[in-house]
Amino acid sequence: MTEFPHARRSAFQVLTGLFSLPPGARVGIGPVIAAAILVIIVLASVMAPLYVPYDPLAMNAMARLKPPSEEFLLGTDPYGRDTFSRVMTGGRVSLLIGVGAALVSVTVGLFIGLVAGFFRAADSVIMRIMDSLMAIPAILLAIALVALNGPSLGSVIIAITVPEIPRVVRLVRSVVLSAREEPYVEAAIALGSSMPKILIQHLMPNTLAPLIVQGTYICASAILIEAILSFLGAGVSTEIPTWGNIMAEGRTYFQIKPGLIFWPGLLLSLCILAINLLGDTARDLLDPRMKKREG
Amino acid sequence: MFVYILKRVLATIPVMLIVAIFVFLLLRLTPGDPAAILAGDAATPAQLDRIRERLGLNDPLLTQFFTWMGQLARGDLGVSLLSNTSVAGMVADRLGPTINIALMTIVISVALAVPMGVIAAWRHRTWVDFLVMSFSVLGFSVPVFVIGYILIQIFAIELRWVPVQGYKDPSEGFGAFFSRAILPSLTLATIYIALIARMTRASMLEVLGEDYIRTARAKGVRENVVLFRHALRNAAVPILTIIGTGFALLISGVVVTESVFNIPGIGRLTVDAILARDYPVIQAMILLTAGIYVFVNLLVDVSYSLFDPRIRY
Amino acid sequence: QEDETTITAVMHSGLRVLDPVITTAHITRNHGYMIYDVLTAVDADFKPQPQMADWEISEDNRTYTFTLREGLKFHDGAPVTGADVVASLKRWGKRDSGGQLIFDVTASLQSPDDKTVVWTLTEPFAPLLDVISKQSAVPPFIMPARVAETSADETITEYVGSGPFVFNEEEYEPGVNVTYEKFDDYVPRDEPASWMAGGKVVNVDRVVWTTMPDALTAINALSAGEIDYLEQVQIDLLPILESNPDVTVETRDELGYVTIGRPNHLLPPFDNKLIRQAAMAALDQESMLATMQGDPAYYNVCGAIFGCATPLGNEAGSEILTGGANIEKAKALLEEAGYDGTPIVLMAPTDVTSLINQPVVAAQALREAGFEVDMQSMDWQSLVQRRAQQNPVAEGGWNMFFTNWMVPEISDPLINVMVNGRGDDAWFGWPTDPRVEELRAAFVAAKDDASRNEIAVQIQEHVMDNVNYIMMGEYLIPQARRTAIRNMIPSPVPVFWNITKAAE
Amino acid sequence: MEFKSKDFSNAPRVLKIRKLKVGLTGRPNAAPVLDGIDLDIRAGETHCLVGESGSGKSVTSLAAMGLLPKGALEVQGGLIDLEGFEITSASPSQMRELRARRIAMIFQEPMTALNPVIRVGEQILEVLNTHSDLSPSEAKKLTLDMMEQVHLPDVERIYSAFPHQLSGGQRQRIMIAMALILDPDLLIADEPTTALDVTTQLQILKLIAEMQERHGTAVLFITHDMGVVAEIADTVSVMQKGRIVERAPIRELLTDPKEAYTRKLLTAVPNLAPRPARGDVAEKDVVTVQGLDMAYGGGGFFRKSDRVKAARDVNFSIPPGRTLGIVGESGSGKSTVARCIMRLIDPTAGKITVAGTEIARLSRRQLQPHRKHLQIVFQDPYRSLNPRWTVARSLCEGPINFGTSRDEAMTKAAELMELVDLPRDALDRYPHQFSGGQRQRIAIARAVAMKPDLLVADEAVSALDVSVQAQVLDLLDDIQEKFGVAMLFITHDLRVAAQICDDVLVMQKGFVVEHGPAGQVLSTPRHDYTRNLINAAPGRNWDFSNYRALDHAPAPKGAIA
Ligand SMILES: Nc1ncnc2c1ncn2[C@@H]1O[C@H](COP(=O)(O)OP(=O)(O)OP(=O)(O)O)[C@@H](O)[C@H]1O
Ligand SMILES: Nc1ncnc2c1ncn2[C@@H]1O[C@H](COP(=O)(O)OP(=O)(O)OP(=O)(O)O)[C@@H](O)[C@H]1O
Ligand SMILES: [Mg+2]
Ligand SMILES: [Mg+2]
Ligand code: NI
Repeated sequence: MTEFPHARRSAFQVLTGLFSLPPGARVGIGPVIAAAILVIIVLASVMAPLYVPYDPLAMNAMARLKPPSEEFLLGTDPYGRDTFSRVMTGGRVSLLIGVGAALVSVTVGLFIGLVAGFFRAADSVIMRIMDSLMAIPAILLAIALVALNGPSLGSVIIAITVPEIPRVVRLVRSVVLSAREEPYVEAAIALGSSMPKILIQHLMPNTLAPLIVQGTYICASAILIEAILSFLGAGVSTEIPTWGNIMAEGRTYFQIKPGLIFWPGLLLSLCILAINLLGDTARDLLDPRMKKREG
Repeated sequence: MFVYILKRVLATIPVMLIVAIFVFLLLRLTPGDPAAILAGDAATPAQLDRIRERLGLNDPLLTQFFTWMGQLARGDLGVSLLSNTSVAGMVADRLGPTINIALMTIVISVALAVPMGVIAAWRHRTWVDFLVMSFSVLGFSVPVFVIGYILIQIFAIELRWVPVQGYKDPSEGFGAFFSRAILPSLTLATIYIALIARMTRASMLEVLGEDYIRTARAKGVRENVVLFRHALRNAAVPILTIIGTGFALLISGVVVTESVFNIPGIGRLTVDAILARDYPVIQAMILLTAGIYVFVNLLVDVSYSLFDPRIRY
Repeated sequence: QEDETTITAVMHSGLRVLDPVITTAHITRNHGYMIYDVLTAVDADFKPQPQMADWEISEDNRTYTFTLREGLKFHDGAPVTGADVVASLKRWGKRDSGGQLIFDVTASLQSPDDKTVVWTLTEPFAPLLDVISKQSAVPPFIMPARVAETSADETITEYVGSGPFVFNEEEYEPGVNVTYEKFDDYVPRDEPASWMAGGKVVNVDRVVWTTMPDALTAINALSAGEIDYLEQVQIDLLPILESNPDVTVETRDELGYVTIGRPNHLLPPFDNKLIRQAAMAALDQESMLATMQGDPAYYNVCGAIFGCATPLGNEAGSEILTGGANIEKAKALLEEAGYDGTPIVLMAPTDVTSLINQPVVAAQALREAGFEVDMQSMDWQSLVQRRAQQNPVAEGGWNMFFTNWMVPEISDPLINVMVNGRGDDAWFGWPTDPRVEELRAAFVAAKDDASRNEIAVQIQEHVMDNVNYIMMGEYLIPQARRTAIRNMIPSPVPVFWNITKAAE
Repeated sequence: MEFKSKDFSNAPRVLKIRKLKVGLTGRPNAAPVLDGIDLDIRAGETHCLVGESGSGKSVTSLAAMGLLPKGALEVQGGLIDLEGFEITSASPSQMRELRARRIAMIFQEPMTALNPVIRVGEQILEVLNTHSDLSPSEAKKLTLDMMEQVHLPDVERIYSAFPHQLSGGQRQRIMIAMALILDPDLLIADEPTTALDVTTQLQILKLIAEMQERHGTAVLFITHDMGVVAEIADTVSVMQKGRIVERAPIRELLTDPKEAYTRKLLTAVPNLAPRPARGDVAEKDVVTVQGLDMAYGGGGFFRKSDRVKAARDVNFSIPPGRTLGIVGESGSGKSTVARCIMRLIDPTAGKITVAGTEIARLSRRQLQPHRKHLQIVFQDPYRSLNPRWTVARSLCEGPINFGTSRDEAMTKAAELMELVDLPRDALDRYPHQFSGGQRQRIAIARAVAMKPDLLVADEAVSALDVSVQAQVLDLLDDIQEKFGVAMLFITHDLRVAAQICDDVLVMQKGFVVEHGPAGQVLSTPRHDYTRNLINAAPGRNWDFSNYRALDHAPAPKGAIA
């Protein structure tokens, strides 16, 4: 009758906890719209190659900076490339950067954070290194990292990730440190569970909810930082369209061809808006204090 | 208290040392040749090599590192490879604009964001809350340079209220300073306001659920007293923290705003130096910004005790 | 103080290096023309003219005697003497490629008295005056002897010249602002100004150079009257300025620039002449220039490696470049050469606006012709370091990059570094090309313009065949000024003498 | 036992609540939280509101203050009349006027109820500033005066102290001063002494009575402690599930309860009379503690001086099947001793022998095999189970650690559920799906699953309602019977100690001040501190479960009151 409950099950519980509301909590229409927008943008970006009218890289010197028309839905850029095709395909890479940065920094940060929270000896060394990383301005670090590796997709993701990791580490570590004090952890010690087991089975799940929230913010800010890196000339190469470098390339045309900034900007902002809003909602729902007050 | 501050200051030494090592290694591993930019496009490889030799760039890495650390220990930031001027002097010239703009940004942000967050928390789940939160999410969603362009377009080009660009020191008249600093500050403040308002709201929401708020209401105290006297001070620590850590964001933003508004500050100096591989300048600048960040956060930590008497050092 | 006139000019780049001899950076050269003077200078007809000095040439064409004119003074008040001139020329001779050639044949360079400099050669060097009068890349600026004694590999630390403006060291912010003040004791020549020659009459009190990292901001600042002068305007942005009556847009430098592609002659596949030719055939000037500039008024399809509007300029054998892309021919050449698909590592800078487009356009064209292209983006600094690498591609080498030159910098075979064919001593790309060296030697030895022109045509034909580099055409960069700024003399170097500023 | 017996029928009515219905905001069809409450309080009367946790006592008081949590609860019917003023329809500003002047409130947690960042004097002063036009010096004088009245020492100093610098009792005095400074007609006290230890509780109760005497205030006193009720109430209302099920004068309620629910409530209250001692056991002691010392802090370089000596030279031993109780006021070091024995913290000095092994100095790894001999049950049933784990997983964790197979552990878990009287299918559920009492049973089952020789219960029933508490205590008794486990039972409640312990150890400031058989320690205490503790226990002479006075009331002589 009863099957043994596996760890997978409890992680699943947390995830569903994201979407099932605690009693008394009300989620407005906002997050629902946000989720819808995000799904549409993601789908539209992922499937872009299937429907965009032009090769986003195909240049046409004779059709530079054309205004929107039937031929070029949103006009063309200074290379005569079709803005619509570029913006839609650019979303794929921007989203990839966002998701990639979020995943990498959360995974790496989780690992380091658990180690720091667990091994008292490693803690102070790790945290000094993390403090140092935090102290170096993220943008400058990113520019230097991109200069080091060349502006490939991977190095942009790494450049965005590295400054985010300390924040994740701090988060994980603080969750671990406070969860350590919970009586159920002490009970587990009394039950003879080994430290790694306690760490992974009891403590790690606690970090999941805040990490999901943090992940959404990292995802959003990664997309933005990519744009800023492009603005400063240290972004992904122009051969790979992203919202960021489309905007950066179009920025000098802000007054004569605002569309070059407007359209990628609009999608980017909508996307970040939606991700942030979902992150906020997740936080409201996952925050145990909020739950207590409402339930 | 004094002992605490001393300990904190001492604790920054390893942090700064790690920053120094990290930055040094990162830079020297990065491709790029300051000699090439110094000599220009038509220089021949042999000429480049002679210049590299003279600049000490052909020395082993460890030698370069210890030379640099030795200089640092003597308080010498070195000389720019390109302009041959002292880095300390360059930094001194460039620090003023950035600091002034940053201060103005913080003043604007705190003055706007804290009340916004307080009211949003007070009117939790009403349209006011929605408005504040929408703004703060929006502030996170638009790239800084776009905000800058939009502000220029509206206030400098259409309305002609303020100059498009430039910087004047407050010593040349506050009006001249203010009219040029206001747009960059607003640009920078957008994201900062978003951050602080959001944190204020969250912190206030938490505090407003506390028992002593109920006590204050049970005493018949007016709502604004409840909010600003009883709640805000208790909510202050996380707000201060975010102001401190958000400072890093500010520095990142500065890099962009200084470009858009043509402000001769340290952000631009650093980016230019990175792109030109002017090692002494980059090293000094990153150490300096890291130092400022550490210092600001030290100030924030120490100031906790002003707001919360339970925190004693 | 009240009616002091100041010109605020936004220059194309920030001034960081103050030594005009050590670097070829244009902004530093421009700075040199502000505070230093030159012995002789070229006028609008490319003719050397006296500036600080008159000259006499001996019968045997081996002795040049320069006589300094009256009233020349350094900014510190000391008079300019022959010793200063000798020291300055010697230092310059160590850095400048043309100067090196002259010093190779120099017997002595002396100053018998304060006003005279005698330059004795071991054999005649016909273009001597052209070389010392050139306005780019490194003109022989005259500095005080104590400054000129600085090693040629070290930057100078004292900025005293005898030119029409005084450098204000106090207000100098490297990379951001430079301030120049009128040098009241400067005595201009009486002739009207023409390019670098003629009277340098200063009509304003101060000139401030600044940089604006953001092109749009600069345009807006000019429209709003916050600055007076914009050295370079991005063509696509001209419409913003056109409707403004207070702003005048014009082309000051009618010679303009060239953009070129440089293959690496050391590495496969571009060590193969046929494959270089295939690349040249695949590329098309018109589409590259159109992508860069947009408006045809600002570019010029031109196959002349010495520039189309220069005395030596000729377009022999350049139809392959100017007549549109010939993909068929490129494919055929590749076929013939047996191209094995070795990828072309094309270096693409991300942070230099004027160089972003070329690799992108080229990559597309080369791919169309059947090349494998590996376009690698990097910042300009990474590029300049990498282009010095002679290693194979796998060890950090490269196959091709693009760069730009001002036309005067490529206008003859002595100045144009890309026609140097001395292998490892040549410019990046390192062609070993005995034929071109032969022709260059003949050029130096040539006695008259006619034979020089003849040799230039041969060099042109040879370069088109051997593909030492790929000339991608000429383009112009317009400048913009407040209409109140008047009397700017046309010139490849933005000079600030002669200019007047009316009250707005 | 003397009860209050004043008749209030002629006193003016201060508060009148009729048919009060409170429900969840925006969900009129959900079950109401308060369903038709009627309540009258007259001037000078002390009206006690008792009932199980969650029955609606606090909500009733908040409704009277007009402080129902916005957006969560709302008045859905009925009226609340404060001396002729209708509260349910008052505007926020009218309500603000009423508060502190006419109706004031004291809350349970004195630490959290005071603003931690404002000086306590100013917090009192604020009431005057809000509601009167006194000059600053007058207001301050009045404040200091009031602080004197609540018997605060050294008022000038305390005036400018922050809450965290005061003891719990002092903080609660500040709350009382704050509530009474404007001489309100009605004082609502919501469990004002629950968080305090017995001696302080007694002082506070006396203080409230004194203030009531002096000002003629009506008091609505909320508590779940029947002893307190017996001590102070004039009238008692018993609440259950949002209704008032019985209301009677105190003597009548305690001697002749009408409602079954009231009876149940009273029966569950343990007596202060010690249980009959169990026969001696011949077996060897399960646990022996010798010279245990524990000092906290002192780890850092700078803080050698601020070490807290939480336990000093503690000695005891427990034979199998017997229970040793540790009692003492808060902070006396009870938990410290328990955590040392469990080796959750490392003792500074001393020996701990469990089942023949000396464990005080073992390393983590060496200790592991001995863990199964010792188990612990914590106070907070909400935090002692991992909220993300099913009950089954929690129950299996220990046995699996010691090599039991999964299936076997599951079978055992099912049996354990039966043992602690929970349905088998509860195994698949998560902790939040259980009540506090049920969770505590699960925690006990988890500990018992290890078949320990020693079970440590640190305040294991303190967070529970009296009725639930009785059930859990019964369960522990059963288990001890069945498995013969030795038990270390920590509590601050002497009644509980009396009911369950064979021996009692009294701690004060880390020292053991008295140690002996329960009967002896509780009826003839030798140490002053023990005597004080016993004397301070409210309603100690009343045998609640039998509705009569105690026969052998513990009446220590020489006690101070
Ligand atoms: N903010 C709220 N939102 C929704 N329901 C609430 C809220 N506060 C209390 N309740 C519900 O009202 C009921 C009565 O709660 P109340 O706090 O009055 O109980 P109590 O008798 O004071 O219990 P205790 O003795 O534990 O203090 C409970 O069922 C509780 O769940
Ligand atoms: N982790 C700790 N660090 C420093 N001091 C501590 C720590 N835990 C407890 N103390 C101090 O040790 C003393 C004894 O605390 P302990 O928790 O043992 O008391 P207790 O008798 O269990 O009290 P309570 O009845 O409130 O649970 C107290 O003064 C307390 O402040
Ligand atoms: Mg309650
Ligand atoms: Mg305890
Ligand atoms: Ni089952």
